[in-house]
Amino acid sequence: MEKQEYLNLYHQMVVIRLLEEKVAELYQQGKIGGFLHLYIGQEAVSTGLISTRRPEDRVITAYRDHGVAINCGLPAGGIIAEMLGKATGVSGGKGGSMHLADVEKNFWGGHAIVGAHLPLAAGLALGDQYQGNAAVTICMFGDGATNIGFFHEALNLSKVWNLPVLWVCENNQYGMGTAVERASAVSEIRRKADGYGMKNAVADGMNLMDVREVAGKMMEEIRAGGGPQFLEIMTYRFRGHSMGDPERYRKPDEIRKWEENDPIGIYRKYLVDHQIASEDELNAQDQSAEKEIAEAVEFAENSPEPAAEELFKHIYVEE
Amino acid sequence: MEKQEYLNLYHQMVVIRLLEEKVAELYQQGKIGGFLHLYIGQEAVSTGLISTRRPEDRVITAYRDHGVAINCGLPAGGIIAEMLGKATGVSGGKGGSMHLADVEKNFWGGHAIVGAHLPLAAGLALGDQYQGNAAVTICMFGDGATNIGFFHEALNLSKVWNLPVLWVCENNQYGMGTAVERASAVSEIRRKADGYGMKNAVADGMNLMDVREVAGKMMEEIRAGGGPQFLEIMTYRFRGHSMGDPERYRKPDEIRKWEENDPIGIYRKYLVDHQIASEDELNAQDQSAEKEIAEAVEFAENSPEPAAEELFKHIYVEE
Amino acid sequence: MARITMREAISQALWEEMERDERVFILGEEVGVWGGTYAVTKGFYDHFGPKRVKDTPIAEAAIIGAAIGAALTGLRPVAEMMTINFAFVAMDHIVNEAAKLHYMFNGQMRVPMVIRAPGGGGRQLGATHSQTPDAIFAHFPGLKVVAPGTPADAKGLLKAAIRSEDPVLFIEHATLYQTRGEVPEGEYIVPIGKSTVQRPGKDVTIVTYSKMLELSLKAADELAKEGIEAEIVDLRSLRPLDMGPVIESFKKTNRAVVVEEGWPSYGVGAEVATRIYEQAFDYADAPVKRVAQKEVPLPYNRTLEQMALPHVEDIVAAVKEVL
Amino acid sequence: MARITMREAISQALWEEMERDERVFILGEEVGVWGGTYAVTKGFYDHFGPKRVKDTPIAEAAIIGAAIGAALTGLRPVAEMMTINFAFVAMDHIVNEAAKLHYMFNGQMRVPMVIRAPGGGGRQLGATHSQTPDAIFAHFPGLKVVAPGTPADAKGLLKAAIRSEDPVLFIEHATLYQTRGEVPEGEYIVPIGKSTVQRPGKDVTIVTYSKMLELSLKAADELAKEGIEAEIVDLRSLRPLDMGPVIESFKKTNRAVVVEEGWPSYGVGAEVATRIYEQAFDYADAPVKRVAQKEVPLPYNRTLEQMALPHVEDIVAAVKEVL
Ligand SMILES: Cc1ncc(C[n+]2csc(CCOP(=O)(O)OP(=O)(O)O)c2C)c(N)n1
Ligand SMILES: Cc1ncc(C[n+]2csc(CCOP(=O)(O)OP(=O)(O)O)c2C)c(N)n1
Ligand SMILES: [Mg+2]
Ligand SMILES: [Mg+2]
Repeated sequence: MEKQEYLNLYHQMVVIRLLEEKVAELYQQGKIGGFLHLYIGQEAVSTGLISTRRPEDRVITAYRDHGVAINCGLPAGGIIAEMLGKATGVSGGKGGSMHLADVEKNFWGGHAIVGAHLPLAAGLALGDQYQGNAAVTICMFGDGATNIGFFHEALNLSKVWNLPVLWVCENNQYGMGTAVERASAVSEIRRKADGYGMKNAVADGMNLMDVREVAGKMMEEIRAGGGPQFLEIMTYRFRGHSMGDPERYRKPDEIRKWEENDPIGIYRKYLVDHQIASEDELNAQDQSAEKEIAEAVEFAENSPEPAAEELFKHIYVEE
Repeated sequence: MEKQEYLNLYHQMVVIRLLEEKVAELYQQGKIGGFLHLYIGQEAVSTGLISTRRPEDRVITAYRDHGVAINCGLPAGGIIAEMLGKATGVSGGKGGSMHLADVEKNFWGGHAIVGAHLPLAAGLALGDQYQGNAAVTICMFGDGATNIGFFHEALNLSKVWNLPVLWVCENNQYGMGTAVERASAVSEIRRKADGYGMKNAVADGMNLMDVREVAGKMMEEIRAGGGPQFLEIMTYRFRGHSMGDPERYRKPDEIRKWEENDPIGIYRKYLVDHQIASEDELNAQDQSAEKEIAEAVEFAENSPEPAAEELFKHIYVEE
Repeated sequence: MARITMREAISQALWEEMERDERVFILGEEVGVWGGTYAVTKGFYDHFGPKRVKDTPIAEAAIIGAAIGAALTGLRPVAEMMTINFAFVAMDHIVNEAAKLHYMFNGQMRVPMVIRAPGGGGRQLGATHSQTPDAIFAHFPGLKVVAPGTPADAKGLLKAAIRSEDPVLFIEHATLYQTRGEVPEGEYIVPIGKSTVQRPGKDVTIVTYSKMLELSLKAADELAKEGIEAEIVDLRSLRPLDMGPVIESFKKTNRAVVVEEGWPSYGVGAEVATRIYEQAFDYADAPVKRVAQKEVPLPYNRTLEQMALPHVEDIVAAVKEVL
Repeated sequence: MARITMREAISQALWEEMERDERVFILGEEVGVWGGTYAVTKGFYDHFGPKRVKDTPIAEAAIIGAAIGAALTGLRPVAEMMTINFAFVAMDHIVNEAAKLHYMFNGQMRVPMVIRAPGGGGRQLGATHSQTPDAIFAHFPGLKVVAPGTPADAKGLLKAAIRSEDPVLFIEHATLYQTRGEVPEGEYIVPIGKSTVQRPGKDVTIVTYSKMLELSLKAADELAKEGIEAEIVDLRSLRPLDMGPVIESFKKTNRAVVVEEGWPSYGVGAEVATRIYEQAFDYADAPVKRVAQKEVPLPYNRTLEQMALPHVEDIVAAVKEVL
């Protein structure tokens, strides 16, 4: 990696963190409605993962999608505008926080029905296979999603058809308030890949470099035609499942322990320790990220609401 | 096993075989409608398996249910009457071939939606666990059914809740016209149990004694509270998927090879070789089975159709 | 009688039934430790314990399927779909298994279970999470579909549902949980399948249910200011559908508006309107009018979403049209 | 014009579209090696090969989900549900994904796919396998729902569906596959969302679709013998629902019967009847009559099953009632 790339990844993580803190505020102010699922604590997962993709590789994820959107190159302004329901939002204000997408950037959306996007991911990969595109589909989902039937059907199909998909489970230890072992027959989620004879691996989701390394290797093998693989990334969400989570299911101690492994801090330390970047350079990144978010918020807040006619647009392509 | 029990199991297999041949005939004559899935070739599977159950153990299966019904003690007359749609049918003529049941005998039915009865089986077992009954639920399904989401959700749930279920896959090599390896990521179906950290085993479905032994041990462990287990039973259906199968997907040679391993012949030979029963005794069983089926057909054919009012009965318990 | 919220009324019914009958238990996503996504089962886990308050994996088909199986053994499961939108994931088990086993096996099997499912729009949850697809479940014989509009009915109907020998889909409206009303304490049963007049009137019949009852009552207040007396019939249950009070009212008013939150096409209004004509054609002085959601997937944007949902003014306007 | 069966017509449309457009491919259970459960895709696997004729595992949600994903990449999948009854297993993907992605992502995503699904009763397949739940799919905006009643329409509508940029549920009736009719060769498109008069008449309007068209035509023959001229409008598509020809006819006849095979409650008849009154109230000389299935899960027994299904005599009787 070039130095600039290292810095970019740092920048992305900081942007995600700041964006999440900002939208939490906007939610408290009542400017954002619906559900809001923050990515704080999980920044290194998608940042490391998506750093391994080429533009032709597709990305699809669940409703916890803000960070993924940033990593796929969607502008913070369009993302925040979407949460504010503005016409300039990446989904025109129709989708909201859970439904960010930009198909030009090959980001095929956040999806709100748990696990339902996994069969879609198999289909995206099938589309590439059918058309002879050397592209990989990266499909991200939570630990909780691995218990629903969609997961099983999609993984099985991908293996039977040798589809170019990287299945990525973000194991943040809980599906809402349910700890992995209370919902899943196996607590090492990657064991599920065994049932499909699928190659699998685990990465430390608090460590961007580890995610990047493990995922990068898998992406190459898949791109070379090796078929689907399964990656479990261990991580933790520092905040509640969504805004308003009563958090009766985990102890403050546990959260505190994980917060000590802040993925941004770890990566920052890595950059400094390996003399890839200086504290000053990183502070400059922090500042530019802050500026970016401030501008994004301003852009979003000043954007217009969608026009009333929009209500009836896009129900069908052909009316 | 007592000698009489050995003979009973032989008798059951012959009854199943003769019943299937007979109902195939009745189907050709247009007396049976709908779908008809024969069990010929698979007799040793359910006969061996269900020989290990106690009366309090529940059995539930898919639409290929005639043999299972016989093994659960349903009378051939009531089974054939059901296929003829008669009032004396085990389901009053409302269910047909795919929906035989007798809850008094703890046979919870044939079920026609592939895999949909697996979550029901988890529920049956949950019922026993909740009520403190030391009973095991035996849930049978095909190889093809292991690819649907219901399978995944049910197995996972059974493991998470430590439910007393024996999951039994009758691997007859095909789901309709689709060979296992064309539909399933793993061809050893029992590998799927690994994804749930579930104890599993395989049995030779053409060999009643093997099925009985393997299943018997598992049943005991489950009854003792060891949680769910998974049993794959290798078998083959000698006939088409259902009546009218064009059979474009398998070669006559393959069928012939399997037919040489006729489960009834193998068990008969075992009984004779081990001097458990003489040829004469077994011939007597054949004859009594023939008589039983002849009488069953007569009973069924002479039974009345359901009364017209039946159409509106049992939509709800409380109208 | 205490004045409590819909949430409290539902919670109370559940609690009392669990105290009354050991066979009643709850299963669903986050019903236990979390206390229910909408806090309906808050405190249940601590009181009744994990045996009777079962947190499940995210696996809607297994939740409903396991509830069916448990019901077959004589238990009385109350399964929760976190929202009715997720009931599609369990659609086969709801309409093909729960609704059919009793019939298909000639009465041998019974499925005494309840599926609780909160639904409804208006909270900016987006297209997949905001639906009111009540009518599609009511299409299937074998299933009972209940949707209360008041705290008292919620309590009484939920108790009836839990005691019913048949599978009942019990639809709650997430934006009604805070609504307050008088609710009888203790034993209080509202039989399933009985519509009721929630406000008497003589000029027009408003037929509605669930959340739209609240709006219809407000509309009636508005109309009363102009001297228009609307009679409001609350269906309370979509299957069985009790047309008795509707027809009685219509024969008096000769005009009707049906108000539902879901999409009109193939919805509740169509069924009610058709039955009104079937049963009281000669009494119709004007076409029955439907008030319903615009035929769009609900958008996230608040203004657009509100444009798509029915409002009090829409009901008032519809009434004026039929007069 | 050749006189071919419905099966041949559907097969032809598929074949021609696959020849015309490389992006069109088929996936489903037994569509390949087996040749299609109802032999609709017989010969396709040999001709087009496994890339374009894909046998799938038994996994309905994955079939529809993968088709959606492939459609997003610009392909034009034709997914087969072996029967519409199994579409419940994929319900979420049909109504929550296929039907909503275009809207929810503000037009960025397109889902040009077809779901072929044979349905209907009358073959003693029992309660879970014999349904005609067409109306519940038509409830959802974002989905198009088509159900042809003639071989020509089957061909023309299937071609239109495959070329459509929107997701289309294409409902076939399994007992119509042998029905013959004149079908134009080669390029023949019937636009989606246009009802049509299948038989002119002046005394009564019969509104119907799919298999019930066949029965309605027979009923009209019967009625003609008694001098009653029924006009038959075939809806052909349930969403969009084109009421134009229905209303035009009704304004002439002032009487209507709606004939559907499914259950009446919350069904097609209710929607059509309600719209008739909404759009032509003053023309109604009698209540619109519904002919439909009895409200029971279909039993296996042949006599009982037939009792539950609508027949020509029921249509004749209904017409006489409205006259
Ligand atoms: C089919 C379905 N069931 C339930 C829900 C409600 N729900 C939303 S998120 C969630 C938890 C998912 O947990 P996990 O997959 O671990 O993802 P995480 O939130 O931890 O990122 C649940 C139960 C849903 N959206 N869809
Ligand atoms: C959900 C669903 N999809 C499809 C079908 C149609 N179908 C009936 S049996 C069958 C094959 C099942 O194969 P397998 O599970 O191996 O059982 P076998 O018939 O070999 O005993 C299929 C596809 C169905 N009944 N239900
Ligand atoms: Mg999680
Ligand atoms: Mg099989």
